[in-house]
Amino acid sequence: MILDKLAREIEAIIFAADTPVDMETLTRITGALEDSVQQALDRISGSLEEGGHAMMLRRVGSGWRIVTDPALGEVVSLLFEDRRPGKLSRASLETLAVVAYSQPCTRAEVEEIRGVGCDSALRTLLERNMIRIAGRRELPGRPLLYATTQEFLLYFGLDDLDHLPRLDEITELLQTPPEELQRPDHPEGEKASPKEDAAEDG
Amino acid sequence: MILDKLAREIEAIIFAADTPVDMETLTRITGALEDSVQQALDRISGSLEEGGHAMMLRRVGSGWRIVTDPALGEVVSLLFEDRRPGKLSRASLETLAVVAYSQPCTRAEVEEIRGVGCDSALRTLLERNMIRIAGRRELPGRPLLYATTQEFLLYFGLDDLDHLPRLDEITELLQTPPEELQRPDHPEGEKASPKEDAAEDG
Amino acid sequence: MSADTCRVTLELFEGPLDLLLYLIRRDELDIWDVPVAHVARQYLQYIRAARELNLDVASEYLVMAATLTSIKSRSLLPRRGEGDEDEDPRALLLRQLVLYRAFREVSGELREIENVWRDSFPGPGERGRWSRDTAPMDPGQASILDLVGALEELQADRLPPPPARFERPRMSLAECIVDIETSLKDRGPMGFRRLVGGNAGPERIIYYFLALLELAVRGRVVIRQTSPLGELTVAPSMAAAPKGAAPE
Repeated sequence: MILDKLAREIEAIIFAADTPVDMETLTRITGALEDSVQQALDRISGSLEEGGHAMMLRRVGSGWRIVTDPALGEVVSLLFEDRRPGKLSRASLETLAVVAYSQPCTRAEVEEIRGVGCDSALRTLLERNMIRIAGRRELPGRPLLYATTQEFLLYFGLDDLDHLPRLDEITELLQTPPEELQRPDHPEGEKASPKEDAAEDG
Repeated sequence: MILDKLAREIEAIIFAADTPVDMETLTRITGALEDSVQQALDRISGSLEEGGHAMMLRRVGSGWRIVTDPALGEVVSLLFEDRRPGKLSRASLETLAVVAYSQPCTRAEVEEIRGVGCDSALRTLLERNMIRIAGRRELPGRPLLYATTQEFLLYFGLDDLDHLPRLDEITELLQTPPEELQRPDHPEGEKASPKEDAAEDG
Repeated sequence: MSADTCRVTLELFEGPLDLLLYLIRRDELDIWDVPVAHVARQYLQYIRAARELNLDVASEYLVMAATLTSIKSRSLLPRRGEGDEDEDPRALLLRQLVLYRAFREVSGELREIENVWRDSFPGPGERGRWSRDTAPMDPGQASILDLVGALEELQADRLPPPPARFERPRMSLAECIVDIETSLKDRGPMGFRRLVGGNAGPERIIYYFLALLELAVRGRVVIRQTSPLGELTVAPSMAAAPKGAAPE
């Protein structure tokens, strides 16, 4: 079965959406009637199944979304298993920033700058191999010192720690007024040809 | 065409991943050989197309991802009204082009080619994650180097940097010292279509 | 050309190279063999018109004006001998034009690609990359801006403001004109070098030279040069009109 235009539109909308898409949204965006949308949904579902695809249309609450066939869950879970978790949380990023720019530094020093406890953020960063223990500060209690790792450089695409941009360089960049969004396209030739009547040095 | 088990697994993995999935990951998780994976990718692509689906398999950088057919963009973008970043301005686009073809390069090098200050364009591109800071040039002042990101490839739907339009021509131009620069052999007039040279890049 | 046309036009250009390419194309000139005198004349006309409107013409445009003038005059001046190892400014300009033109065209192609692929959407899993408060995950693709941004926010209310950043000096031509006129009025005729000041940088020299040309065009100063490449002597014109009068 080859999907028609309405079904293609609906499939695209559901695929791209962040959350399940309800009937009201589908009829509003496509301009089609509820009956037609329902039939298109059936066609999408049928076509995915017929082709033996791993993706399937599934009703969730009052909406629809595309999910992988649960039978393939095991393979998909392998994707996430031995991989580092993707994104750094805000807390980790802040903690990492402080360590990167004041390394080697102690937990107390990081916490002083962040103003909150950093235990778990430091632990996460250690687990993800973004920071390492780099000795002890010769202070009462001899607190541990943290520094960044090779992995950290890799993650941020730098060859060398002293390639890390200085704070003032970034500040300067960020102080540049942001550019206006889009300018009208260029005259590219004839449109803007001004008159020559002011030629005073010809 | 009905997808076989390997193709189903690969489709599920790519669908579930939060970034393009590369060949190494696919062979590791499925345990299949590279050739078999490549054939399965072709089958997935063929089947989606054959069924008239709105989703398509795309290669980006070294990985594969599933995205919606750009022809349906108008409908899908209704979902995202305010949340989608705007198009790049002409200044940003030119700056990005210079960075892409001469990366890694410094701000001064970009400005030399464009003949104007590029502060705010570089800032916009950094914020949109089209370019990144990629180290420093070992010159007096150790200026920061810029390079393009994976996001750049994603945004322009490019397989990799080798697929930049007119890559050979521009690389050669960049490497030619001024005194050796010569009119190209093939006839070229100001009025000729600029795309003449790029015909093979389609 | 009318004032408004010029304003609109100059704003539409992405810089002096863009303007030059426009002029070359408009007059159907050969980029590989640009008649510099002609192009320089057209170019200066644009700049002058913009300045008559008191528009602040970006310094890049003025530097290019000086370059064009220098290439033009170089062809008229006696050669300083064959051992002259200076890079040929004409070849440098040609390279700039050809390169910039190539990039301008490629940007156009990227625009077309953008128009197509901006309309292709990933699944929700990938959409995270639209979010601003997390860094992307691929090695080498994480953003240092995110890292530093986090630090900046932390420091915002704890530290004194960052050190004042270095501003690239942007002189205004109007200031240079006033300065020259004042100097001449107070101290009488003098050489260009003294007028500019002993340790002036290239930008200052260019600005003062442009200002001087402007004053000459307006008939407010007289410039003398007794030998080729000799020092310019500048004197206030006897017929100098009251300050601020139109060039006519």
